[in-house]
Amino acid sequence: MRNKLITMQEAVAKYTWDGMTYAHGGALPVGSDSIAFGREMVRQGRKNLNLISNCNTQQSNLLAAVGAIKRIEVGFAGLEVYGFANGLKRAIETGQTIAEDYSNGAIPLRFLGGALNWPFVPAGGIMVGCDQQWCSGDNPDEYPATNKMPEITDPFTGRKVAVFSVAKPDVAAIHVTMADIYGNAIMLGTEWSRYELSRCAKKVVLQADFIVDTDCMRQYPNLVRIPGEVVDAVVYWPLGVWPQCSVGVYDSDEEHMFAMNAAFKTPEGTEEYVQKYVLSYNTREEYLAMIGKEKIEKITNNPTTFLMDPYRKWIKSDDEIKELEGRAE
Amino acid sequence: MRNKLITMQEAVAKYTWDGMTYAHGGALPVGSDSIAFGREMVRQGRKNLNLISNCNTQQSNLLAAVGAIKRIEVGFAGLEVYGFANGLKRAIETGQTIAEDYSNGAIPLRFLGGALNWPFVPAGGIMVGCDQQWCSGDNPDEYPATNKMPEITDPFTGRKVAVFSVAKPDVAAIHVTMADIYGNAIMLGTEWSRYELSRCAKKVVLQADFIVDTDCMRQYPNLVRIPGEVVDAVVYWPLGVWPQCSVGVYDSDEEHMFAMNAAFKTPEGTEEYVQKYVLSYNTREEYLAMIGKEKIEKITNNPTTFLMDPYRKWIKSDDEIKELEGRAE
Amino acid sequence: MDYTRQELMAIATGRELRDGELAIFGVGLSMLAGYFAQKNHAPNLMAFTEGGVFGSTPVGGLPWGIEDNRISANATSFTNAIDALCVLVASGRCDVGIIGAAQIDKYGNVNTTGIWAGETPWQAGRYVLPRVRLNGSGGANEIAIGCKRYIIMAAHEKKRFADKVDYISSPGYINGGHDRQKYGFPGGGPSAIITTLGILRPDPVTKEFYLDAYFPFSSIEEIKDNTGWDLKVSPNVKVVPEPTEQELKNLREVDVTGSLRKK
Amino acid sequence: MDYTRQELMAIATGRELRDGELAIFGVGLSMLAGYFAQKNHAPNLMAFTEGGVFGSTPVGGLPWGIEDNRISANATSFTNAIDALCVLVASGRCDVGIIGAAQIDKYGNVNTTGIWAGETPWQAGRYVLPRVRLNGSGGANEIAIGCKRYIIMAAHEKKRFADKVDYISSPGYINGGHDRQKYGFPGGGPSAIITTLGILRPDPVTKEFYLDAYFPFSSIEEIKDNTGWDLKVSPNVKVVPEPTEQELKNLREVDVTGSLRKK
Repeated sequence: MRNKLITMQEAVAKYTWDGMTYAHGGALPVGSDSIAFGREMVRQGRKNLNLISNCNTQQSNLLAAVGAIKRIEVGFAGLEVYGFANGLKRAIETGQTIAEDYSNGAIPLRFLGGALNWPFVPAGGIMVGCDQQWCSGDNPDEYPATNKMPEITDPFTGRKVAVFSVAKPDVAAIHVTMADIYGNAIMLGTEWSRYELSRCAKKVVLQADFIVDTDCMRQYPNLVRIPGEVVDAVVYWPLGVWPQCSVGVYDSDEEHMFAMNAAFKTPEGTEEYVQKYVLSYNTREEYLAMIGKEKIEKITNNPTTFLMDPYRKWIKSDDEIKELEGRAE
Repeated sequence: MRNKLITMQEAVAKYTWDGMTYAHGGALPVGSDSIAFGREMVRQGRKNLNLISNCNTQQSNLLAAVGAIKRIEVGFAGLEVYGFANGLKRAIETGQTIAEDYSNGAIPLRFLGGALNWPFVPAGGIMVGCDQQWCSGDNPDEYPATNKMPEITDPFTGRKVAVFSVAKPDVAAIHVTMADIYGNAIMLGTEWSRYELSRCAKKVVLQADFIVDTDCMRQYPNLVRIPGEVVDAVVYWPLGVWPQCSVGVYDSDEEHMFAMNAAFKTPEGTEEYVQKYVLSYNTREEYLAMIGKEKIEKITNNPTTFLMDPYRKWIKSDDEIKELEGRAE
Repeated sequence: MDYTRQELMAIATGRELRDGELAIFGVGLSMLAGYFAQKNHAPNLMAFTEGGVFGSTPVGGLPWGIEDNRISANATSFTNAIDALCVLVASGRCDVGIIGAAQIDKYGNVNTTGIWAGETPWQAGRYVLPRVRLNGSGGANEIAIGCKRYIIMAAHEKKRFADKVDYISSPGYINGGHDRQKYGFPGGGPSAIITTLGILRPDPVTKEFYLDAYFPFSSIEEIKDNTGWDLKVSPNVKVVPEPTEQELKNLREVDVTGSLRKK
Repeated sequence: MDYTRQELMAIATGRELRDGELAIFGVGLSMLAGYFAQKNHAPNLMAFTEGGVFGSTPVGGLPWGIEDNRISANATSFTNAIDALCVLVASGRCDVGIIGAAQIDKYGNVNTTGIWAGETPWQAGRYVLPRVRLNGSGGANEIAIGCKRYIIMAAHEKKRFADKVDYISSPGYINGGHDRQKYGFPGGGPSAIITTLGILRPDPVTKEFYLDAYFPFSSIEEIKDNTGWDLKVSPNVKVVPEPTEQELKNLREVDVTGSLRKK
């Protein structure tokens, strides 16, 4: 298998484009997501995105805040206990972003259906009889909407049942805790829908907290839920989920979570945030300096760090990684 | 959560009955399967079983050889490089067992559909246009059969697509490498369809090579693909997959694989096998003595044993297990 | 005794949960209520989150989300969203769930998607933009269609308790009666709405929610005044028992950061 | 040179695989052929089994099954059957697969389910019991419908090469022509049948298999005599090149136990 380790800049340049259907993963609103990848998309000025978010995170909140999202399919648009996602909320309320609402179970089922190359996926009752079935952002003039969740007849019982369309994003950027240079990856914490996403997307880019030796995968093959066989590129970006948390590695930065979201209330606040926290760094070192040593110490000292212990011996150093990045095939 | 550790005798007495729909799991024909559980079913004289086998193993081969299977839904009926499964082959050829053929992908999809409580599961082209679609063991007079894989119209494209019925066995007996007393379980090696099976069966019994402390699960929660929440009982039975292999623990007993299968060619051979290898032991100690010390040394010394290394410190001793078995809630 | 409305709401919700049940909690208040029950009277409650975090209890206070480190530190299993929401919940397998609501109606239908200024989609016959966009259903829809029963927690305010919600994000009894059967939902529907003022329960036949009990510091009148439909009152209406000392102690041990103590 | 028919069959099959492809092998002969290719000329072939065993190579000889310890000792990932067979193969994503056949017909349809004495189901119009019950399709059906192309390996005997198979377990081109499109299969169908005597390939239009090449020790006549239909012969029919020393060395390093050397 080939070495797929490339830089963040290269990955975003190669695997994203204006108007694409992009999906991020993504463990619920405040957990593991490829947020650094989203920052780089803003740096490279991507726009007109058709986004698939199982849940909103600070990534989609940022992309919406800067006006890069034309349309979003989403299961949950908030930030849990942190409140509404102001960037996304504003984009939807102003009509800049068309929202097509699904539930948190519906989106991963649609990923699963895409992964299986099915023509549709049974809803199993999800969203049935609700405005989520009847309101379509794509077809606002039709109420109740008939094509968002069309009904078919179950051939075994004759009963009517609703189905979903399947999802096949152009590219998924998925956060994982550890990856090797071939794209074999281990997630700690809930997978959420990252397994399904890694199989339904046409191209898959991993954003990893750590690059590990493949020996780690050979010791723990059952943990490798995303094998390199389905991965196109691997990016190393430490603390790449910040200000959200990566189970086993770092905690949420509560202060920045609130500040970031507060900034997105207005275009001005967003512009200021982007200047300060998106355009202000070029390298991983500068990114970490931006977060700050004290903050990093605080969030990396958390009650889940023991979960990383079995794997530490295989972690590659920054110097090794730099060399490997230069030798991607 | 309650202590679910009970003896093999209790588990089979409580969770199996004549005429039931039973599913075993099950990593392909010669890998991890709850074979000791099947031996105990023979010991307790179960019959008229409606079996769901993603693949035949020596368990279904044994149950078929003794005439306990009335009907089988199966994806692969052989023993891979060991050849035809003589017990099952004989039972089907004589008409004692009705075979309803599926493919190896179709059975786990039907488990998944059962787990999701769907009315049907899309076939995605599997078995379409083949005699597996058109020949139904349940409905032999109808050719081509119309109800095994009925066709519906995809509402998004108008194309005809075939679907499967879903599977919801009464009980699944599933082999796992490690379980705690609450039923949290870790599998090493391919899951095959054990994840789906653990979610679609009405009752789930685990057969484990090792009982481990729950601390093991808290260190490796991402490995616990079967949480205790879906498990009804846990049985400790060392070398319980013998003569097949359990990845990380023991290899196949090639000699016994051939001898066992040869015995099943005839009712007489089967009777002799049952006397010698099914009815001849009562305790785990007697079972291990039957396999023999030399053989055990040979099969436990294999190239996968390093896969168990991270977990050994949590393994409970036989004495601890005996005490815990007496305290099941 | 010194406790807040939110604390009694959480305790009253926790009292609805029974030992040994399989339960799913949403984030925030509902999670505190659930883990309070586990700590207080239901030690064998099997709790999981919609992310498939099993066997854990919060560490260091109210989790910021249902997958953050405070809830991931001592889990026995991590699976995924389809496993938790679809296989265990939407399938009809989970005993009980707890969800929140921004707006709720007399049949227990929940709106967490948007508040419309003028005409709602069902009034306008088209999907106009909401004045206030809310979060969407998240996993509450799966809980609402699939759990054998579920409990809704909401602040009791007139604008939230509507005759008919602007948008059904998660179904209660839709238009009442046997409507759930019509849609084939495997779950039984909402068994209680627990508010900052009291407890509402569904009529067994019509499925319209009536007042079953009010909090010691509340009254039937206050509740009727804060409800947007003509709320029926049970002939056997009760006062919800005050929290015991033990209950308060257990709740506050779960609510380490005191998020419910802010009145 | 000293080699067996089975060895040349394995080598000829391996030659069909290209570096960098995503490939799935069945058990036995097809697995040896696949891993031979990886060792010989396709080091970046990404191989997995239908159990979802990724990144491994056999240790200690031919695995007894596609999940046994000989193939599980050095895997980089273990997933599951749905992942391997449905998500990666039946979906149309996998480049190439290799399957075996007990019986095969001129359109490349494969029977691994049963041999009938008298009337087959399609002749009788009912599903009568077979005289000899075989193993069923296993994962070969998924490979047949989904792989971009696949290769069939079979011992070249008249009873196995039938005008029409008794039972289609895994589809080739069904009745030829555009039949696969009619059924909507995502995969392209069988690209070659590699036998103990030579190589058959499908006509681009009719999809009937013709003789493309024969082994050095075989002949067109021997092959026609051992084929149950009137086998067409390519005007450019070739002789399959003998195994090179390197190929034989690599094959035998995969086939540690020498299972293919038994003539």
